[in-house]
Amino acid sequence: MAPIHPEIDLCHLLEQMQLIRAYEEAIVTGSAAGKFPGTCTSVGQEAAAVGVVNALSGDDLILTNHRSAGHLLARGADPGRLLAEVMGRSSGYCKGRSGSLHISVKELGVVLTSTIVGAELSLAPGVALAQNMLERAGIVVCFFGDGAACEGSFHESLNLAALWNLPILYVCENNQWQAFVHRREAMSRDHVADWAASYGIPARTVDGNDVTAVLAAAQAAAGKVRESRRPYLLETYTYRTRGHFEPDDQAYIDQAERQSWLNRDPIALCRDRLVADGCLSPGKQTEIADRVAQRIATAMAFAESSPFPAADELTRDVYA
Amino acid sequence: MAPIHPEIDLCHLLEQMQLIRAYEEAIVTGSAAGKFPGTCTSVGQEAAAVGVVNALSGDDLILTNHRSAGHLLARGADPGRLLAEVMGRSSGYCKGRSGSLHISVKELGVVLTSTIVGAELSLAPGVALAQNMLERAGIVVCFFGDGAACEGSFHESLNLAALWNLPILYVCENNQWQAFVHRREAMSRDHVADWAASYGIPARTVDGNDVTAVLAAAQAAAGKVRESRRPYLLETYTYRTRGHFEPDDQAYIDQAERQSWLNRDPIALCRDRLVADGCLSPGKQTEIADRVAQRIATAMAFAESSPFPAADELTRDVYA
Amino acid sequence: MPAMTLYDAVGAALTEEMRRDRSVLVFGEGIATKRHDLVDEFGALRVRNTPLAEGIIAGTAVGAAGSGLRPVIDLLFAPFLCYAMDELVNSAGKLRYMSGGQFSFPLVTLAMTGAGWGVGAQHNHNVEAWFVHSPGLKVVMPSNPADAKGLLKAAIRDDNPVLFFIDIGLLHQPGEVGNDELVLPLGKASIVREGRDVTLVSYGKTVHHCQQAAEMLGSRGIAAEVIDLRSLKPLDEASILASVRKTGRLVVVHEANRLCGVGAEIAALVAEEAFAALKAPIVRLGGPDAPVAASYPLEQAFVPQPEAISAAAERLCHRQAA
Amino acid sequence: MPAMTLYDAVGAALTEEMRRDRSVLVFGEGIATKRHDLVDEFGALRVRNTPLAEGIIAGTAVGAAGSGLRPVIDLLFAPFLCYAMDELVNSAGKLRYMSGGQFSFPLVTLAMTGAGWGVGAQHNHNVEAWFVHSPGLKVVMPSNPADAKGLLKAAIRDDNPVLFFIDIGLLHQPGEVGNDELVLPLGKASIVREGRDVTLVSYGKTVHHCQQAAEMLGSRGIAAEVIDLRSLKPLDEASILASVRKTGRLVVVHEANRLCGVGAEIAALVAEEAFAALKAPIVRLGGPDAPVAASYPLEQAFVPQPEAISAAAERLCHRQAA
Ligand SMILES: Cc1ncc(C[n+]2csc(CCOP(=O)(O)OP(=O)(O)O)c2C)c(N)n1
Ligand SMILES: Cc1ncc(C[n+]2csc(CCOP(=O)(O)OP(=O)(O)O)c2C)c(N)n1
Ligand SMILES: [Mg+2]
Ligand SMILES: [Mg+2]
Repeated sequence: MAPIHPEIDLCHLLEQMQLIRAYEEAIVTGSAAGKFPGTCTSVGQEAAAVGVVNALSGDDLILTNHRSAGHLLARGADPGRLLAEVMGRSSGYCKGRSGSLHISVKELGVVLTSTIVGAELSLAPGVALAQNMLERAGIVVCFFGDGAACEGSFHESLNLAALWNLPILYVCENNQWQAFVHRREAMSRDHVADWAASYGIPARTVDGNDVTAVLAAAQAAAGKVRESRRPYLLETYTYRTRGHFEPDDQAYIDQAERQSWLNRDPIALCRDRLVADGCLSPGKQTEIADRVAQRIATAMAFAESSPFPAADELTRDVYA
Repeated sequence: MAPIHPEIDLCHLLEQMQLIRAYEEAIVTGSAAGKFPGTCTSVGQEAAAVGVVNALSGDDLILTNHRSAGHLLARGADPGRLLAEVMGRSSGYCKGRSGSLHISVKELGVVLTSTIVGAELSLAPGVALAQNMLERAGIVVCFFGDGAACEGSFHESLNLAALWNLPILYVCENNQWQAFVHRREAMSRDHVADWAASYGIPARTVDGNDVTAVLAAAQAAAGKVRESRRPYLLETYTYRTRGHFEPDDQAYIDQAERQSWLNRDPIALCRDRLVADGCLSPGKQTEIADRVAQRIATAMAFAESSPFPAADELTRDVYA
Repeated sequence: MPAMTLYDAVGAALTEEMRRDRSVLVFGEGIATKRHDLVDEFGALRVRNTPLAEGIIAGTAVGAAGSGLRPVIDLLFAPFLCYAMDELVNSAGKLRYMSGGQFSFPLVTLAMTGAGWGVGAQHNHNVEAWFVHSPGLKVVMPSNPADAKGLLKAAIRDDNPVLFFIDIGLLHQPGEVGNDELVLPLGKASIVREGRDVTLVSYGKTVHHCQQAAEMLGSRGIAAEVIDLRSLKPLDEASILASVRKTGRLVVVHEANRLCGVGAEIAALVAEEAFAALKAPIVRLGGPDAPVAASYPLEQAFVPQPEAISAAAERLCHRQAA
Repeated sequence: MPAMTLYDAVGAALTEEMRRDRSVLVFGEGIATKRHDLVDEFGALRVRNTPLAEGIIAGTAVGAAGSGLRPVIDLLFAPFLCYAMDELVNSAGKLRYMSGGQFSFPLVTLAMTGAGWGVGAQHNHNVEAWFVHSPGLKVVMPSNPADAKGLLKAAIRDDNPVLFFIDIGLLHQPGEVGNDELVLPLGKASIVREGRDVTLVSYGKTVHHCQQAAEMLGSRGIAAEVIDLRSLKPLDEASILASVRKTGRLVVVHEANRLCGVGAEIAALVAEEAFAALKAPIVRLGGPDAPVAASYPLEQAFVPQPEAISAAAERLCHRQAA
C-alpha cells in the first residue's frame, strides 16, 4: 500500500500512533501507582488523531479538548513537557497550571484548549475570524466529541461559521461515549455528520480506526476548507477503549461492542497492512518500538525530575 | 369557504384576529401618548397565533414569549387583565410584576412565559415530561421566533424531545425579524423547519398569514403529537409589520419587502375570502367591529382604573 | 451509627425521598450509570441519563418543577453551571415572582466544587456566592455526610429551587450518619464548637480547617467558637450575630474567592448589626482573585489552612489584649 | 464642552478607538443596525450584526481576542449574560492563567442594567458582582457620559476581558464630554464631593442619589464625601480607605441585591482595613433579595433613594454624637 500523499510515510504515522499509545499507557501505570492524577486517555482513537493532524499545514491552528494527547503528540509536542504538565510541574507546557485537561501549546498552533465540553465549538469561530481579518492563510481545526455535539454551542457555532464563511474544519471524534453515557442515550441521530447538512455545511463520516482513510478524508476536507474558506465537518467514527478517566472500572460498558472495536485496533490494522504490503520488516518494527520506548522513558524522567511551581505562581498570569 | 373543522366558525377566527389587532393598536396609541410602556406587538402575525391556538384542546399547555398578545387573546385571556398587566397594575394577570414581556396565565394553560429568547425552548421539555409522568393527556405547544431558533437551546431542546419522546408541538413564528436584524443576517437557512428534520422530528412550513391554512396545519400537527406522543415542528412563515418594540422608527426596514407582506395582511385576506364566499355580510362586519371596539374600551377603562401594587408587594412571592 | 461517605449520604437521601414522594425524579449526565441502585429500585423513568447539555438539563428541571414534579439534577462540577445560568437564575429564580406567584419551582441542583482532585479551574471553582446574590434561590453546602443527608432531604422537600454544592474534597470521606430520617431545616447553622474569645465562621471543607485551628488556639488558651453555616441562603444571621456579640471577634473562612464572596456578606452583616460588640477588625480568609491551578501544591495553597486561620484569630485576640 | 448622552459617548469611544487601532471590531445583535455610522466609517467586516445567540457572540469574541483582535461585543441586557457565562467566566477569565500565560484576552463586553424602562427582572438585574467575584475579569460601571467615554477607551486598550455595564436609567441623559481623547485608567475612583463627616460610596445611577443625599445632608450641617467607584475591579481600595479613615463613617449604596454584592465587599474591606477609624456601624443600602418588578412604583422602590441614603447617613452621625 503506497502512502496517500507523496510526503507522508505510513510508517511514520504508525510510529506516531505507537508513541501516543505508549504515552497513554505510561500515564495509566503512573496514575494507578498514585504517582500523579489520572487522565482522559485516547487509547483506541490514535488513528483519528494522527490521520487528521497529518493532513494539516504548519500554519493551521488546532483547538482540542480534554482528550488531547493524540492531537498534541501528532502535532509534535514533546512528551516530556506533556507529562510534566500532567504531573503539575513548572516545566509543563502550561507551567503545571493546566494539568492534563486543558493543555495549549501556542508555539505548535494548539490554542485555547478548554475542558468545558462544547467550549472548543464556541471559541473556534473567533479564531477563524481572526485568521480572516488578519489575513492569515491557515485554517482552523476544531476537534470535539459526540458529547460536545449535544451542547447548544454546536448549533450556534455551525450556524455562525456557515453564515460568516469561516474557514473551520470541524472534526467530531464520535467515540460512542459521552463519559458514562452511550451516545445512543444522548443523541437523536447516530451520526453528527447528519446535523451538519442542515446548515449547508458539507460533511462526511469516515472510519476513524483506519489511519489512511482518515488521512485521505482529512486532506480532502482541509483542502476544501482552504480553498472555499468555508466550514466542513468530518466525523471520525471510532471507539474509546479505556474508561472515561483513569481509573474507571468500565462496569457499565457493553463488552461485546467493546470487543468488536478492539478487534479493529487502529495500530494493529495499520501494522498488519504495512506488513502485508511488505513495507514493515520485523527489524523496522523493533526499531520503532525501541525508539518509542526510549522517548517515553526520557520524557518520564524529565517530568519526574521537574520541580513543582513556586508558591508565588499562585497569582501570576491572572491578568495581562 | 366552509370552516375547516365542524366546530370552528371562521367568522369567530376573524373576530379574534380583529380583537388582537385592536388590542395592539390601543397599546401603540397609549404608549405613544406616554401613558404606559411600549410592547412587542404582534401586528401582522394574527393569523399565525389564531390558527394555532384554535387547533388546541383545553387541556393543552402553551409556552409563549415576549410577543404573546395574540396567543393569550386567542386562548381567551381577558384584554382588561392583559392591559392592566402591561400598565403594571395589581389587577394584571401577574399582579403587575411582569409587564408585557412575560405574561403567564396558568388558569388558561399559558405557563412559564419568559422573555429570555430561547427560554421557552429550554422549559418546554420539562413541562412535557411532567405531562407524561403525571399521565396528563394535554400536549405542550411551544411558540418561539426565528431568532430563538438561533440560540443553542433550540438544538438541545429538539434533541431531548426527540430522544425522550416528548409530546411537544414546536411552533416557530418565522416573522423575518430578530429585533433589528433580518433573519437572513442571522440564519444559515431560510426555514427553521429545515433544522428539525435532522433530529428525526417531522416538520412543515405553512403560510402564516392564511388563518385557515395555519389552522389546518396546526390541527394536523397537534393531532400527530397527541397520537404519537412525539415532537413535531410547525413553522408559520409570516411578517412583523410594526417595529420590534414600541416605539420603533423602522428606518432599517426594507420597505418593498414590508409592503409585499402588508399586501397579504392576514385580517384582510380572511375577511375578503369570507365576503367572497358570502359568509360575511356588511351588517355582520359592523357587528364584529363594534363588539371588538367595545371590548377594548371596557378593557382599557378597567386597566386604567386599577391600582398599582402596594409597596409591600416588592418582596412578596419571591419564595414559596 | 453507621459510617458512610458524603457520596453515599446523597444516595441515601435520594432513596428515602424517592420512596416517600413519587413526584421526585433525578436526571443528569451519567447519574443512571453511577447510581444504578436507584434505577433498580425506581425504574428508568425516574432515574435518567441525559444528553451532555447542562442548559437543557436545568431547563427541563425548571419546566418539570413548575408543572408538578420535584426534580433533582446532577450538573457534575460547579463551573458547568455556567451553561445553566439562564435556566437557574432567569427562570427558576424569577418566574415565580414575575408571574405573580402562579408557579413554584421545587428543584434541587447538585454540583461538586473545591480542591481535592487536581483538575484545575474549569472543574474547581466555588461559585456559590453567585446564587446567594441572585434572588429566588436557596444555597446549601454541607461539611459532612450526616448534614448532607439531612439537608438534601430538606432541599428536596422545599418548594423553592435549591443549589446544593458538594465539596469534592469531602466526597469520599466517611462520617457517621443516623439511620433515622432526619431532615435538617435550611437556614440553621450549626455551632460545632463553643468558645468565648473569637468566632470562626465557615462552610464546606474549611469548617474542618477551622476546627483544627480551634484546637491549636485552645492549646494557646484561646477559646474559639466554630460555626458551620450549612446553608448560605437563607443565612442564619441570628446565630452569627449572637456568637460575635459574645466573642467580639470574627474570622470568616472559605475556599471561594474573597471578592464579593459569602465572607464579604458575613463581614458586612456583622459590621452593620453587631458593630458595638466588635473588639477587633473582621478578618476574611478566602481564595485569591485567581483561577485554581491543577498543580497539587498550588491547589492546596489556594485553600485557607488551619495554621493561617489560627494565626489570624490569635492576632485578633492579642490586638485587644494590647 | 459639548453635551452628549451616555449612548453617544459609547459611540464616540468606539469611533475613536476603531480609528486608532485596526484590530478593534464590534459585533452583537443589531449593533450594525443601531450604530450604522460605524458601519459607514469602518465597513461591514468590522461592525457586524450577529445571530441571536449570546453564547457564540461571546465565544467568538474570546476566540478572536485570544488570536490577535480586540473585539467589543454588545450583549444588550445584563440578564442575557447568563447565556454567555461559560465563555466569559470559564474561557475569558481562566484560559490565560490555565495556559501558563500563553494567551491574553483584550475583549470588552457591553451590557445594560438597572431600573428605568419598566421591563422587569429578565432585562433589569444588576449582576456586576458575579464578575467581580470571578477571577481574571475586570468590571466597569460609569455614572455619566464623560466617564463612560474615558473608561470605555481604557477598557478597549486593556489587555484583559472587561465587563462594561451601562445603567439604563442614565443611557439617554446628557452630560458634558470633552472633545479630547481622554482615557480614564481602570481602578481609579472619583471623589465627586468632598466631606469630613461621612463617606457615601456608590457607582452607576445611585451616585447621583448619593449626591442628592449629600445636598440634603449639607443643609443639615453634615458634610458627606461622595465616591464614585467607576471601576469595580480593580477596586480603588486606597481611595475608599482614605476617605473612611477621614470620616469614620460609611454608607455603601447600590441598586444590585445586597447579599454578596459589591457593597458587601466594600463593607468587609473597611471592617478589616480601617476598623480603628470607624465611629459607627457600616450601612449598606441595596436592592432586596427579590427580582425587579416591571410595575413602575415597584421598580422605583427597588432602588435606594436620596431620602433613604441621607437618613441612614444622618443616623450614623447622630449616633456618634450621642
Ligand atoms: C460542560 C461540561 N459538561 C460536562 C463535563 C464533564 N465531562 C468531561 S468529558 C465528558 C464527556 C465528553 O464526551 P465527548 O464530547 O463525546 O468527548 P469524549 O470524552 O468522548 O472524547 C464529560 C461529560 C465537562 N467537562 N464540561
Ligand atoms: C437571550 C435574549 N437575547 C436577546 C433578547 C432581546 N430580544 C428580545 S426579542 C428579540 C428578537 C427575538 O426574535 P425572534 O425570536 O425571531 O422573535 P420575534 O421578536 O421576531 O417575535 C431580541 C433580540 C432577549 N430578550 N433575550
Ligand atoms: Mg465521545
Ligand atoms: Mg422573529
